[in-house]
Amino acid sequence: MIEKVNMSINLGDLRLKNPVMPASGTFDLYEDNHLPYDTKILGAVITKTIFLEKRLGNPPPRICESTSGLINALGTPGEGVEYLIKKKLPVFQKANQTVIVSIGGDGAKEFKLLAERLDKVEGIAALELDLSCPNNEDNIIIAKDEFLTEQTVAKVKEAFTKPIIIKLSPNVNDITKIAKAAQRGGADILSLINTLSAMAIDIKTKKPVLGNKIGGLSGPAIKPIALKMVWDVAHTVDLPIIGIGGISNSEDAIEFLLAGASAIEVGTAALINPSVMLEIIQGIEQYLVQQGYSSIEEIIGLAFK
Amino acid sequence: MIEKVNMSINLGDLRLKNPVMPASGTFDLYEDNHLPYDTKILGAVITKTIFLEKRLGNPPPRICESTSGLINALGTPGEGVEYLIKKKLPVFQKANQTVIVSIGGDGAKEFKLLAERLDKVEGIAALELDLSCPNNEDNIIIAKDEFLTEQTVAKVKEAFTKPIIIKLSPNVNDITKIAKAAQRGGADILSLINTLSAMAIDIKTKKPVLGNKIGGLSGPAIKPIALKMVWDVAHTVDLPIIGIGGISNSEDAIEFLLAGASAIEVGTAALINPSVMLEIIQGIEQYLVQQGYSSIEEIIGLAFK
Amino acid sequence: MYQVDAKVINQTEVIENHFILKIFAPEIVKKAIPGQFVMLSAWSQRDPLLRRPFTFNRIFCKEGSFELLYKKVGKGTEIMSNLKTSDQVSLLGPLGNGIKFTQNMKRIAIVSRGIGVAPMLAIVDSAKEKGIEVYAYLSAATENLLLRKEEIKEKAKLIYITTDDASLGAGGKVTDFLAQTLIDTKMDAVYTCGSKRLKNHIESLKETYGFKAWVILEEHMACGIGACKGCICRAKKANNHQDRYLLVCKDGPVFPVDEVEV
Amino acid sequence: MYQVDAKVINQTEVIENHFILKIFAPEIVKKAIPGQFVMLSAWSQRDPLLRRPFTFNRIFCKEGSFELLYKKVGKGTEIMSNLKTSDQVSLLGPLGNGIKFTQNMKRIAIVSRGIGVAPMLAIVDSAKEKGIEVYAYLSAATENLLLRKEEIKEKAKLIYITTDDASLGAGGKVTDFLAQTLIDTKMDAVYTCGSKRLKNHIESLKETYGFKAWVILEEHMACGIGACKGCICRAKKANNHQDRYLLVCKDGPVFPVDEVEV
Ligand SMILES: Cc1cc2nc3c(=O)[nH]c(=O)nc-3n(C[C@H](O)[C@H](O)[C@H](O)COP(=O)(O)OP(=O)(O)OC[C@H]3O[C@@H](n4cnc5c(N)ncnc54)[C@H](O)[C@@H]3O)c2cc1C
Ligand SMILES: Cc1cc2nc3c(=O)[nH]c(=O)nc-3n(C[C@H](O)[C@H](O)[C@H](O)COP(=O)(O)OP(=O)(O)OC[C@H]3O[C@@H](n4cnc5c(N)ncnc54)[C@H](O)[C@@H]3O)c2cc1C
Ligand SMILES: Cc1cc2nc3c(=O)[nH]c(=O)nc-3n(C[C@H](O)[C@H](O)[C@H](O)COP(=O)(O)O)c2cc1C
Ligand SMILES: Cc1cc2nc3c(=O)[nH]c(=O)nc-3n(C[C@H](O)[C@H](O)[C@H](O)COP(=O)(O)O)c2cc1C
Ligand code: FES
Ligand code: FES
Repeated sequence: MIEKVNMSINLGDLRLKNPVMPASGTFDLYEDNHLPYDTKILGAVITKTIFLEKRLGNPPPRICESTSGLINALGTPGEGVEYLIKKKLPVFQKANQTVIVSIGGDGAKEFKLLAERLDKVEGIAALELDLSCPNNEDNIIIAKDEFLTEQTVAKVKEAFTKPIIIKLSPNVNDITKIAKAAQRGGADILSLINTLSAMAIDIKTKKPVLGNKIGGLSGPAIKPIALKMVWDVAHTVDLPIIGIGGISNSEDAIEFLLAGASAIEVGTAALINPSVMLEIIQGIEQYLVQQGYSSIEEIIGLAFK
Repeated sequence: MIEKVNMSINLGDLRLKNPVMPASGTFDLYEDNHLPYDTKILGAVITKTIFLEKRLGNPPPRICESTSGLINALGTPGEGVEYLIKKKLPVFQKANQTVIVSIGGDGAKEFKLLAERLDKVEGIAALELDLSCPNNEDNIIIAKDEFLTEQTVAKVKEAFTKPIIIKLSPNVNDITKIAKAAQRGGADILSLINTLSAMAIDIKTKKPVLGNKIGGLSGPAIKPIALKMVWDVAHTVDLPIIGIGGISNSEDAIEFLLAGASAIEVGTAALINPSVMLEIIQGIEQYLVQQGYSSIEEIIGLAFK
Repeated sequence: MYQVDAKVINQTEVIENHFILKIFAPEIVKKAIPGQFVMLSAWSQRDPLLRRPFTFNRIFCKEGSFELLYKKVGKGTEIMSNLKTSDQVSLLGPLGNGIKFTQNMKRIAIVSRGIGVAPMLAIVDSAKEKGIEVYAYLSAATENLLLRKEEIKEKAKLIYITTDDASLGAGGKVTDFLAQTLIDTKMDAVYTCGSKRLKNHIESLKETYGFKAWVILEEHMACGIGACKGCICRAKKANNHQDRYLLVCKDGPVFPVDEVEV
Repeated sequence: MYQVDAKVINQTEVIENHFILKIFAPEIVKKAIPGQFVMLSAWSQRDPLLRRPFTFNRIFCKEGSFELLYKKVGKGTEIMSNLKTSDQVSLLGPLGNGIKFTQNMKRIAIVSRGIGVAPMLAIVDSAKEKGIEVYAYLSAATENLLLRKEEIKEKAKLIYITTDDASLGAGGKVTDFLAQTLIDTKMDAVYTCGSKRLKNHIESLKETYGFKAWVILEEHMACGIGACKGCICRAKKANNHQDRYLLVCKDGPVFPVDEVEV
């Protein structure tokens, strides 16, 4: 056993017992299937992005592997918010005391309606706004536009009393501009990055591999890109940051903390190794002890201090 | 031996005997060192991006490895254009009949001066404009701005009589907008992509690994991102495209051709396997034969036809 | 579901590019049901990145071991093909829904093509154990691709075989043989894997003879545990004519033939 | 420069995490000079991505083989440490500039610390061949880290050893022993590797005694052939006070001690 260090962290009003949580859309819970670890150890749990209404999602194939990466074109399928509230939330709330709900929508109005509905629901610690799902070819991507971002965040902020996390897209000129727009809109926390637009072509069929033709790249391949964006945003915007992108072990997680992230989300790596988040929590604790720190807060942003 | 297929391709007025060439900055020639293959077999050779004046480049470390990627922060070191003309060009011209010179500069004016100077030099088949080198933190990146791109391209076009290739940066909202700007400016050919902004942090020193702190990501990791951008540009702009990004074997190269590229450049993969371009040329030939095509042109853009 | 590092007992290349890999994993075996699968990784670096899914070809409860029967088709199976005795692999499993024999079942049929035989031997073994009669209908391109033929023959009441080149068996469609049998023999359940054509034939025979029929599906998988929603197949349109997708890893991989489109 | 797939003759772990890897590569060996290096890959997937650079520790011309002496420090050397006889590795080499003995050389010294001894044995071998006397000055943290001590002792006229824990030798600085020797013994050339401190001491001794002195440098490398411009070291400011960088792979890895800063 290793000595205890203080792993708890405050993202504004969102208090987490440790900085490690799953990334939206790469984590789900069912009554029957138990993961090979106790989900109570996680800093929080996050639902797949939910829309107001039921969504079918994209036709198969929805995923394909690239070199050290995963390309997905899910199209955010889902049963809609009412189903989430009735069926999924109870399972998530049983699994962890801190439940974050990820919401999506076409346009600010839909986001606001969702926020209003969820504001009435008990046991939601925060919302994460997926402004950046790059999978649906026709979807306008709010996260690429400063005005739309500010407007959407503002509308949600009016409607929802607890903290809101704004998830940023990497497919932009300058992510710090969008981050500032989110801050103007009233963002409490920023999370980045979502997937990078990507695709694969099957040289036998001579057609795109994915049913949706284009998708989003995640996994170890994108980690250096995500880290740079977290670094940039941490330098320019004074909001707590959740780092996301290719994090596959505690070393990766620590890089993001040193770059200025106060917490991290794990996506693709947890699809491959379901107990990776447990390993990351333990690895961070060990690192803090070895390096002689007594709390996680001490290392946040150290790389540019 | 395999049957002969027509591997030659015209990029506007730039005729290549095959579509495979090195990527700028990842290939160099010296009198003494001979590569493990005959560089005459290449479609063309390309110099490292040259500036008007001598440039020291960034302090070490300049490179570090990421998962299936390479992060570099070279800062485009070089001896300046006169040295290039006197010392390097002759070596390149001996190595291949088609020599492309990559030029860089801070602002349109410098680009124009370079173009004027090089227009007077014999035996340069085309210029590649590196508008996108993301390594120098302070550098304004022309390739991120439609106006600057159009203006710079126009100035070079006035000054240089042979074809000009505009190399695009992936670190943008919408690469097709920049591609159109380049076309308005008078681009003959587009090449994409350059590296993606990225970084790594050493968790022992708790500082960025690279001397320049931030760098650019290349290699297999970025291939799905590059392919998607080539696909997008091929759909929107009616100019020949040179596909670049993570191409490591003939299958990768063929994906780019199917996505709409008329030729490809190989960077990082050739650093690791110097003879990879020979393997790619042979692999494409075999593919064409197996698939019953008689010329490379037949497969360009097939994935969206 | 367990996540374990398991030791390779042995591996043999049965015919070119086709391997039987035997693995010792008692926890997983204790819960394993024919038709279920494991997500396997035999690589510690990130290329390849994802685990690979493989169905139980044979389950040895007493030994606490199981066998996979797989074909070398790419990166992952290439690496797997080099596995030697006492090498380690990482496993997630058992995953998905296996087959369920009901009390009153007396006779079942298995119908597979090529590598689609992979889940069938496990089904045959467990049917045999429960005293259920098995009729086996196997097809393949050539005789040597009729994998596990002997093991199945040994346990099956009857075995029908066809090869495209008629190198063995009568040639023609295995489902025609099944149709023959059905005229005078009642099947309680039919299981098929490995061919869209077979699945559809069996579906139409089901209309006529009203047996239970199941198909075992494959789809590209990132997680195998219902987390990524990547592994979908299209559900047969219900009366409300609404499009619906099912998760192969979670709702399957064993599906009633008339509930999914392939 | 050659690009070849070469077979591993054998590998031994000399002490914990330190390995001697013997490889058969006649083309490369034919051209190899002590101080030069190879870029090695023992992986066919893309993680790790880059080759790893290793200096010739020993060159066996007649056999057409060479040995590397390396320390396991990360991903690549981890994979290398599992290489077995007749496994294949991919090599680029010989690369860089090796050492050059001039006619009139009678006596040289090698001064290294820890794994920095790697290039030294090859230098000793070739000096011996040419009838040049070798004085060896080896330092390490502990005795067991004095790698290749025996082989060097066997060929050196004199060998001085220190360990930080004084478990062997007198402790103290090897360069002090060198200084001692220099008082009454003329060195034609001194070669050092593995320690910035050693390099600087030798540089100052050079001022006094005016021998030729060379340092063998390491820097992260992507290509090893002068293509990527990644592997730079800072050149000593010349009179014109201009900053200049040199490529370790192309201008080195052997540099005159007073031409580079470390
Ligand atoms: C539930 C299930 C059970 C399976 N059982 C077996 C079995 O017992 N024996 C057997 O030989 N094969 C089986 N397969 C198919 C097997 O998973 C693939 O052949 C294998 O993943 C190929 O990996 P690769 O890296 O060698 O090929 P690659 O083509 O390099 O794989 C690239 C990617 O595509 C995926 N992929 C490729 N082919 C398939 C496929 N047919 N189905 C699903 N994903 C695929 C891989 O998982 C990987 O993510 C099963 C598939 C599923 C879904
Ligand atoms: C010319 C030259 C000769 C060398 N000869 C030897 C030798 O004979 N014996 C020996 O033990 N080591 C030698 N090294 C160092 C050796 O190359 C590194 O220890 C090795 O690359 C580490 O790889 P890794 O994947 O195990 O470590 P990792 O840390 O996982 O490597 C990550 C990246 O950093 C690079 N890297 C890490 N350490 C070094 C280093 N010290 N120098 C250069 N690049 C490094 C790797 O090449 C890789 O690109 C030499 C280096 C150079 C430049
Ligand atoms: C299969 C899959 C589904 C995803 N679905 C969502 C989603 O519904 N909402 C969202 O905000 N992000 C979604 N993402 C993006 C991830 O949350 C995460 O931002 C991205 O994958 C980068 O992290 P990673 O490299 O750790 O996976 C999804 C990613 C994957 C791989
Ligand atoms: C070490 C290194 C140096 C580079 N230097 C240049 C350069 O000088 N000019 C330029 O336009 N691109 C430069 N690039 C970018 C490459 O030309 C190429 O666009 C990028 O690496 C993507 O291709 P790849 O994945 O095949 O390497 C450099 C890339 C690397 C890795
Ligand atoms: S494979 Fe992830 S949901 Fe089925
Ligand atoms: S390693 Fe590429 S130039 Fe030296």
